[in-house]
Amino acid sequence: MDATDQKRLLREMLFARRFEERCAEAYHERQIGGFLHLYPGEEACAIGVLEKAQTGSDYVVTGYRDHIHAIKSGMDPKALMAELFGKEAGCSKGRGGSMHLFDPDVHFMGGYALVGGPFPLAAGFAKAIQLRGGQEISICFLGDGANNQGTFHETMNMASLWKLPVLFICENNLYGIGTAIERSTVEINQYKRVAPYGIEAAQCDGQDIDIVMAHAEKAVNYVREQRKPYFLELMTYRLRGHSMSDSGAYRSKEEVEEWAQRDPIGIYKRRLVEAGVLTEDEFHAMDKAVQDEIENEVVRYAIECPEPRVEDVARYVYTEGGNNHG
Amino acid sequence: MDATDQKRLLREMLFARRFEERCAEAYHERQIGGFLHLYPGEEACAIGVLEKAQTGSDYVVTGYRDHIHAIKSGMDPKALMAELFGKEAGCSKGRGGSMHLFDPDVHFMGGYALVGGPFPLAAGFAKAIQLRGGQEISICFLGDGANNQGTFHETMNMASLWKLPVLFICENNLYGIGTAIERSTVEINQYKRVAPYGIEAAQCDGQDIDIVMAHAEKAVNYVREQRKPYFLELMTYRLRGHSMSDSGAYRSKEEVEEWAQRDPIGIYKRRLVEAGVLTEDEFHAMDKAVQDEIENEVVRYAIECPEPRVEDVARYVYTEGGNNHG
Amino acid sequence: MAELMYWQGILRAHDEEMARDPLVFAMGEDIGVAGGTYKATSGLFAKYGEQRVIDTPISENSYTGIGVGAAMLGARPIVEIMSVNFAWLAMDQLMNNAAKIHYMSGGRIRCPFVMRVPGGTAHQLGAQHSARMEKVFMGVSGLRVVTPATPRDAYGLLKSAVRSDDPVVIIEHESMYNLKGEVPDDEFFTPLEGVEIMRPGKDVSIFAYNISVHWALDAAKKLASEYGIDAEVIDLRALKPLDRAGIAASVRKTHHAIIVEEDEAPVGVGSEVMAIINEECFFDLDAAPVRVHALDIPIPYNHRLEKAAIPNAGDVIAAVRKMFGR
Amino acid sequence: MAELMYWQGILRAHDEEMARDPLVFAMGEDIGVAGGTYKATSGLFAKYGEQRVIDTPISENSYTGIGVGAAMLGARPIVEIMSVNFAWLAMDQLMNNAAKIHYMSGGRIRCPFVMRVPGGTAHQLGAQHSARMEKVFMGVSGLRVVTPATPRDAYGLLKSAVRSDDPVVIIEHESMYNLKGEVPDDEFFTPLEGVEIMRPGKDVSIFAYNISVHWALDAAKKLASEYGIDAEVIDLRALKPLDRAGIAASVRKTHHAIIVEEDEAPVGVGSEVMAIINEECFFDLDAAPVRVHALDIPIPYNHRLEKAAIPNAGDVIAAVRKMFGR
Ligand SMILES: Cc1ncc(C[n+]2csc(CCOP(=O)(O)OP(=O)(O)O)c2C)c(N)n1
Ligand SMILES: Cc1ncc(C[n+]2csc(CCOP(=O)(O)OP(=O)(O)O)c2C)c(N)n1
Ligand SMILES: [Mg+2]
Ligand SMILES: [Mg+2]
Repeated sequence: MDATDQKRLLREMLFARRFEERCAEAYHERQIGGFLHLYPGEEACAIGVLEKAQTGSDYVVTGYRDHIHAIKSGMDPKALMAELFGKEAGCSKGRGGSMHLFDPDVHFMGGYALVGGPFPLAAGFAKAIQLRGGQEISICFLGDGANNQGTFHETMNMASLWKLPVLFICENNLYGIGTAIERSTVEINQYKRVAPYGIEAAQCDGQDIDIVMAHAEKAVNYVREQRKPYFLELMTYRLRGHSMSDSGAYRSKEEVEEWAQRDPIGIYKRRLVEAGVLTEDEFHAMDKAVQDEIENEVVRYAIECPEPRVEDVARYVYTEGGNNHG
Repeated sequence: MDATDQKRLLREMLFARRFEERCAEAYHERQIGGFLHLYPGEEACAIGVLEKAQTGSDYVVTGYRDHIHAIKSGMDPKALMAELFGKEAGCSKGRGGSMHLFDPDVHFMGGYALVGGPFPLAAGFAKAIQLRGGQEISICFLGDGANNQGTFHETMNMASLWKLPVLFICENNLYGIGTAIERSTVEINQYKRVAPYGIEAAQCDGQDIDIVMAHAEKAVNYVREQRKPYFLELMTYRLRGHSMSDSGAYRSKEEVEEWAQRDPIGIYKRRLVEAGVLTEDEFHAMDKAVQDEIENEVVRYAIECPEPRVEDVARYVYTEGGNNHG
Repeated sequence: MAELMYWQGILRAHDEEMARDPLVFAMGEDIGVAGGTYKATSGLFAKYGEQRVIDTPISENSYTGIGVGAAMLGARPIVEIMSVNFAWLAMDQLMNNAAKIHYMSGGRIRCPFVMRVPGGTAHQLGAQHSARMEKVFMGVSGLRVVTPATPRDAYGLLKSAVRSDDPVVIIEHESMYNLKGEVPDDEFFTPLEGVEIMRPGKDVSIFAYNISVHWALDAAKKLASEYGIDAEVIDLRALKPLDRAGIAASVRKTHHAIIVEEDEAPVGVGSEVMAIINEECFFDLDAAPVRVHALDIPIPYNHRLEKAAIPNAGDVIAAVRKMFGR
Repeated sequence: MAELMYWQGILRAHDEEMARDPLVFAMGEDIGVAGGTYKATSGLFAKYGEQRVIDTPISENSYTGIGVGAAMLGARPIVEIMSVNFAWLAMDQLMNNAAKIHYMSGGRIRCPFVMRVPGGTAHQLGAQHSARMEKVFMGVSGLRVVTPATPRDAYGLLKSAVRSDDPVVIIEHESMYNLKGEVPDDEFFTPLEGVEIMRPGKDVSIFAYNISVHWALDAAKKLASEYGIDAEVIDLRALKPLDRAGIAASVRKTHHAIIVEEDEAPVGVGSEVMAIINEECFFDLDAAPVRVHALDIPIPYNHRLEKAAIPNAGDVIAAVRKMFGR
């Protein structure tokens, strides 16, 4: 990976961070409604993994904490922010909201609000790929808590049995809302839970994007070549609350502080600075540029573009012509 | 175990066999309706395990193939046969049928028709025991196919996490209806599937009741003393079809024949004869006595006792006084 | 024009659609090697292979979700749930995903998903195998729900469902698979919307669907010959969306309405049709509309109680006679 | 008489019942350490400990089933499902087991199981978090379904539910937890059957439940002061079994009926109340009864579309004015 790519990656993580922070602001200003689940602290996961995928071609799906997965999959951040603002130009035409981003043009197949729901969907994408005979793979990002849902077990068995090309990425941030993983789950190492399904699995640090990319490359190649599932667990941490209404009372300041030291942006920036790829000043300039872009292009766009017409409220229940056969 | 007990056990298995065969007859004579799932070939499982439990005190639950579990739990075979005949004197007052036997007096908590449904119920019994602080345990018998249901995964995790005194018995008869286990399940050794839940597990021959009892004793003691779940897999085979409408086309004559050689009654009888506990003649006399008892006491009772009154059809939807508070 | 059985109509539709489009595939428990509990997929496994005729593990929610995911990529799954009672397990993927994806993606993702399921009370199958659940599917926005009463429509509705870009639930009936009827030899499609007048009449509109169409037709014959009442029998057939205009047109003609359903009454098809009549043509009514329906109880095993719980042609006749005072 | 918030009413009922009976226990996601998403269980974990106030993994179907199993042994679980949308995952255990066990055991096993669940459209939560599902619970025989509109009933219904030997589903509303109202200081029980007249009136009966009671009350005030129409507002409160006599009594008095529900119309509370009115007192009606309800669409994220989808007091007023031509 050359210096240009390294700087691009750093900028992507920074963009992700600033994007999410700006969302939080817009939420407090009541420009964004509903539930809002942000990604700060976990940027190296989605960005590192998808750096090694064929975005635009491979199919990506995740839960409600989905902004950064969508962007890295190729969604225009303007369409994303417009969605959060409930606008017609939003990626889901303002109908979806933060938890329901969609962009089939780049094969981003959605954010979903029910924990564990995307497991079978991801296997289903892989099933369609198998039937069509393509080289794409399906990639499913979900949290540690999701693995306690029955769909985890059922899907792992079928994905393995039917040799479906699906990569499961577990973003293990140690909590499901306010419940610590050891209070909900016997086996806290999630990658060990897929052994009975005959699925290859690994665990790695999710805060160091170089480590994530190394493991992701192996995982993606495995799935693409073997046409079989793979399970990769990334150990990570969310630095903010679960959603915007989190009290934070369930974890200690020390714990949060410790993980803040392992901020993926900090880790990668330090590495690039030490390697002479980037100066501190360049980093600050980059940060400023990112924030300007978000403010002047992304947020402005979201503010300015129009809302859906109320007359259209009942569009999209059925497809046009859903009853037109024969 | 002395000779008296050995002969009693043999008789119990023989009774189970003849009982089921008589059910099949009654089904063909249209005295029994609905779905009927019989147990021949698997007798050593329920009888061997429950021989080592405190029946009447421990709580037992299973699926739809439940006749023998009910009898060995202490249900009167007359009440069972009356149930199959749809009579008011049936264990479920004729409302349940073959798949829904209940006898709370002996802590037989039911047969259930949905595959995988009893897993959480069994854990729930254990939860109630835990709250009350008793020494009972909960015992759940289910098939191999049931383990692919999400409830398996969810329940194993919670049972282990919350230290619930529940013994899971997997009757692995290698098929779910007409689907061979290896066509539905990646890990065909079911006891290996509970490792990620931190549950102690073992597998053993389910055709030799001495082996079953040895393993069951260990398992029951473990659960009773440790107040934690245990998972025991019994390798068995059903000699008849899945239910009364099975074509049998999915398995070879040779396979069935091979397992017929390992008939649990045959194995145990030979052992007792060889040990001089029983003669062939005594065995035949026992068989005759069993058949007479079934015919003259059990079936006659079921035939003679009355049907429920049609006027009572809407009783038991709610309990009496279900709305009487305050 | 060939006479086919209901299951043969379903099978023919499968076969034609699978031959035409390699992305059409079937999934379900025991549908492949065994050919399906009711033969509706028999022979397809040999013809189309295991990638397109898939015997699933007992994992209803997740194989439904795999179907939904595959549909989102343009494949055309036909998922069979062996009995509607088991569909409770699959509701998450059906209701939270299949029904909502098109809408919440702002129309960007289509979900041409088909679920086939026998629903209804067969013969003494007991409370957990006798549910009628059409009202559950009809209640949720985004699905189409249809239910064939004849071999012709069993064929024609499945054909239309597979071609539709909307998610469609097809409710069959265990007691109808062996029903015979004429099915045109040329390919045809039954529309997914609209009622069908099965017998024109001028005195009273009898609305029915699925098996109750046959009760209504039987009743109409007798009402004409014995009581001189000319009943119009309407097969609702498409339960969601319901054909408000078709319902009203008949009532405007006859001024009398009876709705016959196998299900228990609360929040059911009968309630909805009555509400539509009240909204569309209240002042056309010469008598209060009447629902004929099951008792509001879990279905009992005993054959007499079961019969007492479920309506029949006699109940339809009685209701009409009462309405007309004859 | 203290003024409490809705959540405080629920909390008080929990606390009193748990203090009284050591077999009463609470389960759900984040209800323990975190005190519940809506604070309805706050403080209970510290007071009653982790065996009786249980933070569950994200495994809705199985912890529901564990509750059902515990109830079968006489424990009194109060299971919280965080949002009614997630209840689709738990329907198997609720509908196949909880609702049917008493009946299919011939009344031999009781199932004093309580499920609490917020149902309804809050603020921009999107299609997967905005369902109203009371019709689903009401449709199935064997359950009791109640829904409090006030802090008083939030307290009184939970008290009665815990004491009832029947399974009870309590439907709350995300937007009502902070609603204030008077709750008597002395212990009391709201009956699980029967309607409550919230405002007597003589011109029109407005039937409502849950949040729509407040729309109806607001509408009634304005109808009286601005249009001289004296509306009677009926809180249906107990949705299953519905109080047919109570509904009819009001219509016999006012000769006009409006039913207001937050849900989409098909096979809903409105349909059922209309059917009951048709059956009980059709000829007492001076006008066609009218349903006020949501659009039949998945709920959109955009705030204006969302508002357009859901009815409000203005819609009730408009419906009444239209009925009276004023
Ligand atoms: C089926 C379902 N149950 C419960 C919830 C409520 N809920 C939302 S997020 C969440 C925690 C999920 O934790 P995890 O999978 O670890 O993801 P994280 O939020 O930590 O990224 C829960 C319980 C839900 N959305 N869906
Ligand atoms: C939820 C559910 N899905 C499907 C079925 C249909 N079904 C009945 S028995 C059975 C096979 C179960 O196999 P297994 O658990 O191995 O038990 P066995 O019959 O072999 O004892 C199936 C699929 C069901 N009853 N319930
Ligand atoms: Mg997490
Ligand atoms: Mg089996």
